Amino acid sequence: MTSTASIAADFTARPTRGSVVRFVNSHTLPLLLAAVFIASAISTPDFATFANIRAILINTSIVGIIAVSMTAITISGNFFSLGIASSTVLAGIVFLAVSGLTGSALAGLGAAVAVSVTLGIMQGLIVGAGLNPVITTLAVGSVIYGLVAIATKGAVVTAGSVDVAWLATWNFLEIPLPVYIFVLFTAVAWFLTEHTLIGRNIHLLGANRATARNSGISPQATTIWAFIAFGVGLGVAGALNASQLHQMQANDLAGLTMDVIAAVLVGGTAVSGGEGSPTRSALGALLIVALGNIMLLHGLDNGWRVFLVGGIVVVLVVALHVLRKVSTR
Amino acid sequence: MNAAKEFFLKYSLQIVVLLLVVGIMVMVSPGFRGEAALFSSLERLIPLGVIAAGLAVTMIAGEFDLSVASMAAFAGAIAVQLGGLGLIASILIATVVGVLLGSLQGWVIARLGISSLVFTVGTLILLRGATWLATDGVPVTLTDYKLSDALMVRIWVFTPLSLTTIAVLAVLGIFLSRTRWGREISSIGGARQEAVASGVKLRSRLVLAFAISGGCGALAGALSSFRGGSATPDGLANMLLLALAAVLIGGVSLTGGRGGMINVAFGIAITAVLAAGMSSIGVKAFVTELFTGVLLLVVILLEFAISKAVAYRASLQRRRPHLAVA
Amino acid sequence: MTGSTPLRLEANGIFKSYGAVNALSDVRFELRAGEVMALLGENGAGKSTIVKVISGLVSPDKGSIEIDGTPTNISSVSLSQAAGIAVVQQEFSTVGTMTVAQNLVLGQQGTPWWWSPRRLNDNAVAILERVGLAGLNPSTPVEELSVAEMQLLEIARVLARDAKVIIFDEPTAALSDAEIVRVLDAVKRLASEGRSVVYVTHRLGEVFEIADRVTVFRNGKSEAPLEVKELDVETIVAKMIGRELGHLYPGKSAAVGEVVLETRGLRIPELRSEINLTLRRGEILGLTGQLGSGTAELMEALAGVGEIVSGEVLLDSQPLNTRGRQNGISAGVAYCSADRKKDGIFARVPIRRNLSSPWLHRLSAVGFVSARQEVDETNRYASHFAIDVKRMNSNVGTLSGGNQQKVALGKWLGINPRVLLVEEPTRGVDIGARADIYAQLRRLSDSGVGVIVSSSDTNEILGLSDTIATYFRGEQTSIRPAGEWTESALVREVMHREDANHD
Amino acid sequence: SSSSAAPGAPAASHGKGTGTTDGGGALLKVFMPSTSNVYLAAASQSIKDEAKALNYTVNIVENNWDQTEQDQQVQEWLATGERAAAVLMWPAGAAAATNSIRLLSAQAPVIQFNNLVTPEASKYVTAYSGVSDTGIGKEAGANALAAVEKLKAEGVKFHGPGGKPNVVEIRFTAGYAAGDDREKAFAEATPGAFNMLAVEPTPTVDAQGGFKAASQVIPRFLGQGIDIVYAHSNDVANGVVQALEQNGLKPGKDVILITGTSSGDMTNLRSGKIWSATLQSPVIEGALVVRTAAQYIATGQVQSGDVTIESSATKPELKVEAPHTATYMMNPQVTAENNASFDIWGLSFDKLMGK
Ligand SMILES: Nc1ncnc2c1ncn2[C@@H]1O[C@H](COP(=O)(O)OP(=O)(O)OP(=O)(O)O)[C@@H](O)[C@H]1O
Ligand SMILES: Nc1ncnc2c1ncn2[C@@H]1O[C@H](COP(=O)(O)OP(=O)(O)OP(=O)(O)O)[C@@H](O)[C@H]1O
Ligand SMILES: [Mg+2]
Ligand SMILES: [Mg+2]
Repeated sequence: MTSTASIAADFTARPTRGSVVRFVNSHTLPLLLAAVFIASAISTPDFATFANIRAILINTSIVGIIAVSMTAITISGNFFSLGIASSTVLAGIVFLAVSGLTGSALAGLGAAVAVSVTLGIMQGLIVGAGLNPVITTLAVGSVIYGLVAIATKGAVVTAGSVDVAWLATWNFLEIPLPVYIFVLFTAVAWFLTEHTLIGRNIHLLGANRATARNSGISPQATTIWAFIAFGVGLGVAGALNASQLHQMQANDLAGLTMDVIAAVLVGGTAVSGGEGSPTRSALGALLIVALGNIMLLHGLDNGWRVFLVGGIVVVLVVALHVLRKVSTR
Repeated sequence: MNAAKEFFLKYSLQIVVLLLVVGIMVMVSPGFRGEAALFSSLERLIPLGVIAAGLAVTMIAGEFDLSVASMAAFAGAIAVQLGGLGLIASILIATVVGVLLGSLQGWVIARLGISSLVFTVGTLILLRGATWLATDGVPVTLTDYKLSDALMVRIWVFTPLSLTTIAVLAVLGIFLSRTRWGREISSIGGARQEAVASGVKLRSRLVLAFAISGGCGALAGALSSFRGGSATPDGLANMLLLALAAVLIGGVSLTGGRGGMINVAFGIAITAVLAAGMSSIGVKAFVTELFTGVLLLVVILLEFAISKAVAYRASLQRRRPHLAVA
Repeated sequence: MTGSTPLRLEANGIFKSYGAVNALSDVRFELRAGEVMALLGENGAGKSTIVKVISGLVSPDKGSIEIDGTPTNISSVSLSQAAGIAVVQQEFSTVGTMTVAQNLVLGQQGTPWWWSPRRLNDNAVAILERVGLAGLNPSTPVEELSVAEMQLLEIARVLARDAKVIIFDEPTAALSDAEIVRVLDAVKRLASEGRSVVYVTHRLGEVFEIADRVTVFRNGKSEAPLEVKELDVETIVAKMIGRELGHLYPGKSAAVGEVVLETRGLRIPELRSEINLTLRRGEILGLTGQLGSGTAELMEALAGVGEIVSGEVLLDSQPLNTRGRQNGISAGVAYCSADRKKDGIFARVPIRRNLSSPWLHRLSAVGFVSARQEVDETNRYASHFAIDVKRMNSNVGTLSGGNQQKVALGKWLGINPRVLLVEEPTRGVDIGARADIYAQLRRLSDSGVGVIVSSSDTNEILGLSDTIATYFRGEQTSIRPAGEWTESALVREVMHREDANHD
Repeated sequence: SSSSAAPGAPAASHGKGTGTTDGGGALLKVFMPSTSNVYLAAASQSIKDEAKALNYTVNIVENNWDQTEQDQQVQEWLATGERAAAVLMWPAGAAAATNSIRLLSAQAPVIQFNNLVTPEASKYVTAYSGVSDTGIGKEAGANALAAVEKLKAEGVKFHGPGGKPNVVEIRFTAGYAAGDDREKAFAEATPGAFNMLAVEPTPTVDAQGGFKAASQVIPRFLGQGIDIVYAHSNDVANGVVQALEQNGLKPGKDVILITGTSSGDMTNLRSGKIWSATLQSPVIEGALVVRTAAQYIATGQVQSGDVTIESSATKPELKVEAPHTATYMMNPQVTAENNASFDIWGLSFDKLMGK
């Protein structure tokens, strides 16, 4: 009874419970997405056309990029940002202004990312010091919105005669660049969270802050890294959004913050931190856009669309929650 | 005397910020004086104050009701359409609907043990959709605008609207701090397991907290829609963040258990004075938002600094080993 | 005694399992009116679990409970309270953000719902007096109380309830002697009033002072109750342990080498005197004292997570930077805290990633983690600690307490530790895993790692350490080779004399 | 849509006019949504300029596109007891603003602008002046018909049944009254001329919203062929341009883009990707509402009936005469060709748009 054998037995004797449940749980989203796509392809005549799928992808890409990059913040146990919309608008405006000045969209992109990352670092410093992330990002978001509105006087900002549109229109196999960037972004984010020290530390910090500190993982530095990742996503998304329409104004993107948060939560990343993945957030964003698209194709009016999306989000988060509980019991 | 001193000490940060905001507003706006200023600040309490109070109750219980602003919009749509039944009746019905929906929400959250933050992100969208369906996507208006006049009768600086808000705050304040059920709501936010071990019925208190927030949201929405004589499908959407900011500025903790209606009162007083003052100077809406953001940052930074100082003092005290037990 | 009169409380055929662990299996427990029943057993024997079942916090998988001969449903805390049961839980159950007065009535159905704060305070003063907390302001938030005051408050709360059955789960673990006397007096008084008391404790002396009968738990099973009058300490220990202690601990140090770690004039806020300790290669240094004696803070200071006022720490004669865990880790200081769930493991993260967490940076050349190296190294360390490599991808939270503790220890092997600081190495760990952990600590010490263990379990310290430092109320009271101590002398030392006559 | 009834009791109680358009420093109280939008910023500036020219004081209270907030602001102002010669009201949501307008009308004559007066509110509003969404819809309809004629003459074949052009309409947000008027007037101006494929509302009234709506609707009708897209504003149309291009359609060539208001960025209009817009100048709207107020204050009267002002090259002299119940601004067509040569009230197109 006192030997190591009993401990080994202890390990092996515990059955790996509910492997089917676990499979469904860990693949809920892909399975669900596949189901939704197949069902819609059958029931909705115009759904499975190339142009429509492309439209879904294009409409997902910007929300998706932000959702993917915000996942780092959520995983690190810092909930989410409530300042997404105004930060993205700022990035877009910086992109247009700098592109207009320098004549190069790439310079604009660089500047947008640089500004977003700087703001990310500032917020990361505040949050890393122990201040509440929800309040911090809410406050910073309001300040950014006010400053942008003052600086632009409400005018539409453009890049003048400089061609910034190629960033959003350049395409390969008739799929435009933002979609590739979204896919690439998701892949890179997945790789970074799984295979780099920082990605791993972000996970561990969210899983248990106290243990992380005792294991020599700095909560401050790790939080700042999560916010840097977020800043990169915002910068890229803002630039793509601005280049898509060659313009941006302070009031743009009003519903973006909620869209992104919904995507991350529908993706199943735990609000308490430590669990989740950028791929899931990307799929979450895709699912929400696809549902909206299907309802549009069925000619449902706006009220029904909002109502059903809300209903599906509720059902989905409840289902994910119950599955998680069952599989970890 | 001692009680007053304790009060000032406990709410020193909020008092200082409130005085500061009042001072600045009086200084920069020549029109922001006396009764007019008081009245215009008080009028801001609907819908902000009541929504904030409801949100705060769930936060004190360690949860979040993000659907509270959508609930307000939904209830507003119902109340306006029921206008034919009379002012009181339609507001009451709308509020009861809010209480019922809130309870249902609380029950699901308690039953499943799901994060209310996650769940109410869904119901926030769902209720907004319900509002669209209830209004058919267009603004709905009262058939008889005179109905709303009763809400705007002025009694010195008060109207039935601001008096309702004050009453709601007072009732909830007394409920939370003076009654068993109220204290149990705070206890499940402060230390849930401990509270349960002490015999607090978790589920029913959660249901109660969400019923209150649903009812508050609905009441605020109904009153505000009656004042305007109409309800719009996309109305009151910005109230969630405004109310959240007000509650946080007031010093209610995001992690539950700390803060009460006095904090909420301070929070909404500060934001109401700021908004009313700004609007009286004719400051642009986005500048007001900028200032709210700055204020929020200042408050949390101060709070952080104070908490660090308190922790440091406590560590100094700990150096005197072993407190003597009487 | 009785036979015909029904028992006050009788639990029959109680089963409760957590995953694969049977916390209670076919337990029978009885309680007569007006008696004090002591509940004894090793860590993890199931004492707190039966207490939780009776208090309605935990629903048993199977079993029935009768009160005064009537089957009674007590499946929730309020039902249990309504049935006349009041409990002082092992873990605190007061709410820190609320005042003393509010906590005293929290969850009590009997309190009128409209009581004003003044009424609550008046109510509180009377209750507090009974546990000697008369001077305490009832409107103080509980989080501002000391540990002892909190414990007394919990006891006061239970005394205030007019309960038929009162259960105390280790009420005196955090108390000093004067306070303990007060608690024991209160228990005697309750019994004399005709109430039944269940008293869970690890302090055997108390048993002889207050208990009428004893129920011993072992491995989730209960033994038939015994009259205290017919017992002595040796019999009780044998009943509890059911085996000989000798096999548990590895041999003592073979040879002691040069100094590894040394503290010079070290002052930390919680300790009143300077600490000068020397740890030599090949020896295990044990620190022991009761809760609150200062050992935990000393370990934290050495690990770099606590506060140091003055003095220095030398590691292999070089000054050690004790600001922050990162410095400690890079110097080779490993640290296992007392509460592994709170800050020792990542419960929802696989074993492998737990094991690699403190030294992952070593495997990441330019920030990218080398997966192969991670697998190789974690497998190696896992086998050192008898952790099944087949389970490396399971979450640590799904393991038993003993295996969780092995993970919490094993993760430090990868930093090439020069010093290992371990608090409460076997808290909540059962006997099999314990032996493994002790053997591993000894093996590490033999291989040249400096090992410091702190534990409130004197038996463990005596069995494991070569040198023992004792602490009492913020003061180091002795440092002597383990061989110079007997267990009773050591117990007397950490309890500080007054308690000595108890066993 | 506005009634020709004389102003209700409240306005009459203000008695006879002052006999002059000089304000003598009297207050014009303005309630309008946020100037974080360029149109409102320009309109607000124009109100200030015109008021200054006519010797009026203005005080503008902005809300964040929120009728509830505007209702509150109205309450607050009423409570101050401050006297104003007139209230200029841009309701945040016209359909929901009636009660505030009613309360204001008890205090001062209400001149409403930008959002058409609802039938319910008409008895409380003294006069309306500004944009006519019906006029814009009508003009857009006419522009669309003209474009079709021109293309037919060039031999272009349309995709709809019987050679009718297929049209997709990207309209303002569901429930937004301006959108309802523009949709209706367009339909009335083009009876039976088009095969309407879909009317899709945007989530927001800007380029972002236009893109979101169009990018999902256009793929759906690619197979049937889209000839014309009618977008309610140039700003929304900027999003539509992007959506068309992403689906391989060349706006201006494959698809004719007819739009309402000339808001937002003009690049696409200037390059011809957008076929035409209709002028909606914030500068003129701002000036017009102040002038209407001044005329009413001067005369104390309103003449029943609507009038649409001419596109004159010079700004007309302000006469002391009663304003009409509704005064609409001109909605001339704006195209790639004519936008450079615009000259109304001595202002270029850019100046008219407040740049
Ligand atoms: N919530 C839980 N989840 C899983 N296992 C548990 C839980 N609570 C108790 N256990 C396990 O049940 C067994 C009995 O624990 P219990 O707390 O009753 O022991 P105890 O006799 O009170 O020990 P101690 O003397 O250390 O307080 C232990 O193996 C413990 O790890
Ligand atoms: N807080 C908890 N919640 C849920 N399950 C738990 C919890 N803690 C432990 N468990 C479960 O209880 C089981 C045993 O834990 P416990 O600490 O009682 O083990 P143990 O009996 O001490 O084992 P060992 O033989 O290693 O000493 C584990 O399988 C784990 O899944
Ligand atoms: Mg126990
Ligand atoms: Mg155990």
